Amino acid sequence: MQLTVLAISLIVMAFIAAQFITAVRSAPGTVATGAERLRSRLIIGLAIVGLVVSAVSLARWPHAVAAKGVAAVVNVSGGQWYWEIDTAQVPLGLVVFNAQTADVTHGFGITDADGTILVQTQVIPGYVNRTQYTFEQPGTYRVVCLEYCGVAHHDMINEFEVAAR
Amino acid sequence: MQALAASVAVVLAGLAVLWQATDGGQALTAERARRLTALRDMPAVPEVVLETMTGTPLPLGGPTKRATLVEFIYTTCPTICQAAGAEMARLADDVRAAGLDESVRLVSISFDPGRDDPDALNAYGEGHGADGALWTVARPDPDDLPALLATFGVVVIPDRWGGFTHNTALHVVDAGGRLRAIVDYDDPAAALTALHGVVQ
Amino acid sequence: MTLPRLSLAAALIAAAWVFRAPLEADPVTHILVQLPLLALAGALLPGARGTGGAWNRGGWAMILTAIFAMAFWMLPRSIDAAVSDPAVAASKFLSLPLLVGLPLRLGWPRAHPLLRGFLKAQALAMLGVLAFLYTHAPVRLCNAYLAEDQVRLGTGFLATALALAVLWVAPLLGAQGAAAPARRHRSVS
Amino acid sequence: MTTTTGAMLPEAAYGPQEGAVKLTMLLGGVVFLLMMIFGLIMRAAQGGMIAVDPALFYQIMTAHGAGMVGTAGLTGAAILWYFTGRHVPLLAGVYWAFLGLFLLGVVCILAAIFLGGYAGAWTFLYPLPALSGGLWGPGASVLFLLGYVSIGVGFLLLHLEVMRRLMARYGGIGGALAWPLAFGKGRPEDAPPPAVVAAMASSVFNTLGIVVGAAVLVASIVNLLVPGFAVDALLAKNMIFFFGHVFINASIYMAVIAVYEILPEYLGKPWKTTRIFAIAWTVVLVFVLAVYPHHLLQDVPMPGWALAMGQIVSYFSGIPLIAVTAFSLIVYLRAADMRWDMAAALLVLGVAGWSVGSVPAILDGMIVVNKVMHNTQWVPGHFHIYLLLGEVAMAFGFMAWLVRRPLAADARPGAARLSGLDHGVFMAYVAGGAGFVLMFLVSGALSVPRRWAVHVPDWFLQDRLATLFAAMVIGAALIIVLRYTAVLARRAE
Repeated sequence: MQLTVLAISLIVMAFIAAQFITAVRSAPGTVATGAERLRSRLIIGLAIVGLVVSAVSLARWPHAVAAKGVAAVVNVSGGQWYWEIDTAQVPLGLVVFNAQTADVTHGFGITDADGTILVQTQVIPGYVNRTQYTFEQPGTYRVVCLEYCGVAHHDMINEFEVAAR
Repeated sequence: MQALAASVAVVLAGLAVLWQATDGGQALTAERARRLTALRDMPAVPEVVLETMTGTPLPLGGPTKRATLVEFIYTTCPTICQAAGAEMARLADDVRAAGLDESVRLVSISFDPGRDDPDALNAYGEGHGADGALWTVARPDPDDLPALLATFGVVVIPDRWGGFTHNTALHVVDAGGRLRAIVDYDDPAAALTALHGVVQ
Repeated sequence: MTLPRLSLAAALIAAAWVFRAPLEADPVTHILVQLPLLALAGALLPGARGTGGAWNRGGWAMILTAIFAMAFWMLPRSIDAAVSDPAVAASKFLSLPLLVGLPLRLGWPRAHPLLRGFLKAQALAMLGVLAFLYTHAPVRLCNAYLAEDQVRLGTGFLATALALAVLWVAPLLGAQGAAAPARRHRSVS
Repeated sequence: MTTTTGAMLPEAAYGPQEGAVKLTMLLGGVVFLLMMIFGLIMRAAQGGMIAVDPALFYQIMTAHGAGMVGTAGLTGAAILWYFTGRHVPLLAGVYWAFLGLFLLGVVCILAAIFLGGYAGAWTFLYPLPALSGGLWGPGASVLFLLGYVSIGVGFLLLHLEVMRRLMARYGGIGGALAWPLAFGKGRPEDAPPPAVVAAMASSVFNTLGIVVGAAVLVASIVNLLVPGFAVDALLAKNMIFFFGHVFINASIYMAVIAVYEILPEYLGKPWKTTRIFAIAWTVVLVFVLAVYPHHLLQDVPMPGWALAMGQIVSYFSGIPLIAVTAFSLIVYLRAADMRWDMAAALLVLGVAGWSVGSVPAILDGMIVVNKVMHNTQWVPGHFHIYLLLGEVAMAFGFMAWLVRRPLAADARPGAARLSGLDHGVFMAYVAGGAGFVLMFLVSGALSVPRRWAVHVPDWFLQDRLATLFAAMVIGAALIIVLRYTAVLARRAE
């Protein structure tokens, strides 16, 4: 996911940068014919891409939390500067996390053993912040803090095990 | 120049008024103000005679043998007075534990004497564990009530459900009949400290 | 000119007095209706001779007077006293017209447009803060009013801020732009 | 009738307080440099090249954030003031008050951080300023927030003066935003110049941001002094990010005025207010105010519609930028016989960097992407593109223009290119900047969290390369600022 986003990003960025570079290097007096028509097409094109991407990416609400088929509900509590997880053993499959904070805002992030972020949610004081993830691989997963919360923010790390079936 | 002088004069006068109106920036609310008044002016409590839960008269105000801790209640109160009653019971225990039961008495005064007859007072007192000796529940004569509330700075307003809302607190009256301190109803430690301060 | 305004001012004060019981029964009407009514009455009073003098240049002295008087009436303590103490109640009926409404009338037109804009922005932010204070206070701020009335008052402050924002900004939108070019051309080149 | 466009006025029609603006830019340049050094220190510390105590790291981080955002705003406002002053007379005292209040705010903020130990980040996310875990007291937080209040009051005064004059001259807010042209029968030749439209739009939204900011700042201060006044954390976050988002955006939208006003001198033709330009700026005005929820995409208690709006508006905000400002510039550049100097190069870089930076921003603005990219280094990655290579480039370009050599009267067509030192400095800035932001983006894609004082060795490579690139940028920026200072000093003699 992340690397795909990086690739798409770099390609489009390079394309835009190239437009500027060629414009800067173009021979003086290159009169743009039909620039306004091109601009209209650009606006319409960008708008269509925007509508399609918005529709596709929001059709399934990304923050939806399943009510059925949940393998486990895990309660997580963050505080300066620790994570408390109410179970050390999490089953495979769809797991719902209820994240709460004892003090300031934290960022509840789960990474796999390689440190790749799988899912995250902000942990806002006074709210139960719910998110879900489907674990397909057993193993050790880490919980990190992704919202700056004070001097030991980077030390707010805990782990849990996803058990094989 | 004149404009500057006038503006400076207005600012100075304005600050003086605000300083005065807030007791030197200490009290923005009436609740805070009455607590300051108790500490600073020690107003005399009107000399009235209350009728207690056992039907016996109880003088309030003027020289007494013991310092008095006063709270205001009404027995038909559904919520906060019940909590306050529980706090008062705890405080009574604390007073005993501190060995102050000879020099201090606790009185819950009803500001609804019309409805709170001795039977109601008794029921309330027994409900919360008032023994009638260290801690008793009482009502004033309806004619004495306004002066009593005014001295303590207690404001009673009707709520939307036929009951009352009032600024609940614990009031410490010394043996000389003067109001010496007002503390939060749920802060027995502060009440105990204040009692210690007036019985010495 | 003077007489109708005077009588209107008197009528407003009279209304605020006659209906004080129902108005003061609810903090929302007490603070957001009765107090502005009294200030408005003061704004209708004719200015005394000499208020355009050097001492009132830029309107600073008068506007500061109004600000301090308003600050006094923003104290929850003053509101409580206005309900319970007849002397304070009387001073309310005097000070709001004479120390808020009238000075604002005498100072505002003389104030620099920038000061006026700043005060308007300040008023909006301040109403926002009051809205926060009255909806979030952990205790009752006025002994004379219920906690839920306090929250309603906070919401009322917010509504007032929004209404004032619309009232102040809407006339500025006016794309009288169509008429403007003539002026623009003259001054640009 | 053909030369009524304000952009073509060779010199100021009114006195735009040139001295005060030049002083501001000097100040801005120096603070930018200092804050860049702070940035370098942080990257070097993350790369394990130097040891920095986490408490100090987070203080530096707080200073870097507040300092960069504030200085971006300061330089943007100086540009806004300078060029608005070409079209309407402005009150000099207001600018001095703005500058004075800004400096007062800076003193408060620096004292709060380095004397009081405040390290609650520039976003003062409630309730972190009140719950420091023992690292700083409420006094330091209050001082920090009061610094913001002071700066906010200064900006408010500045924008009020700008809006007041523009409204009086161009017929209300709508007139200055060229609404008759955008939505009515107005003719392009009657429309206000682009600088006026941009100045009005950015002043309107920045004023709104500041009013909301003032409310949340005072609420936070009250909470610090009387902890019983608890704020709803989500509401506070909404207000803070509305304020912060609008403020940093305003700094870019103000800085782009320099592009509209200066580049025509090089392009040889005016930047015109067209119908599409007028519509674009009104759209920008609405979008800047509506898009802030894209900072809260991981705040699941938020209403879904707000987050969806954040994502959608985030994307569509790119269209006025790409299809209007960037597109027009590219068309102008193709047609123009440019004589390049540092000013022109940096201003074009500013628009390019801003446009390029919108791409990773838009991607991060999608909830599905945000779920794995939010609060990784992807975030500083994207905003450093449109700040370092956007706003700051525009500000440096404006500085270079303020001390430019007079344009040669007999410039040969196409002959004047960047040469010698200029070329080297510019290239170092671009390459250093590009490499620096690329390291952030790569780290972000590799799930490196942002705002961590301590990194694991797996991440050192990007951290160290970034430190190198940062040093390159600082070297280039140092020369730009030194040359600006030297010319100012020489002319002052």
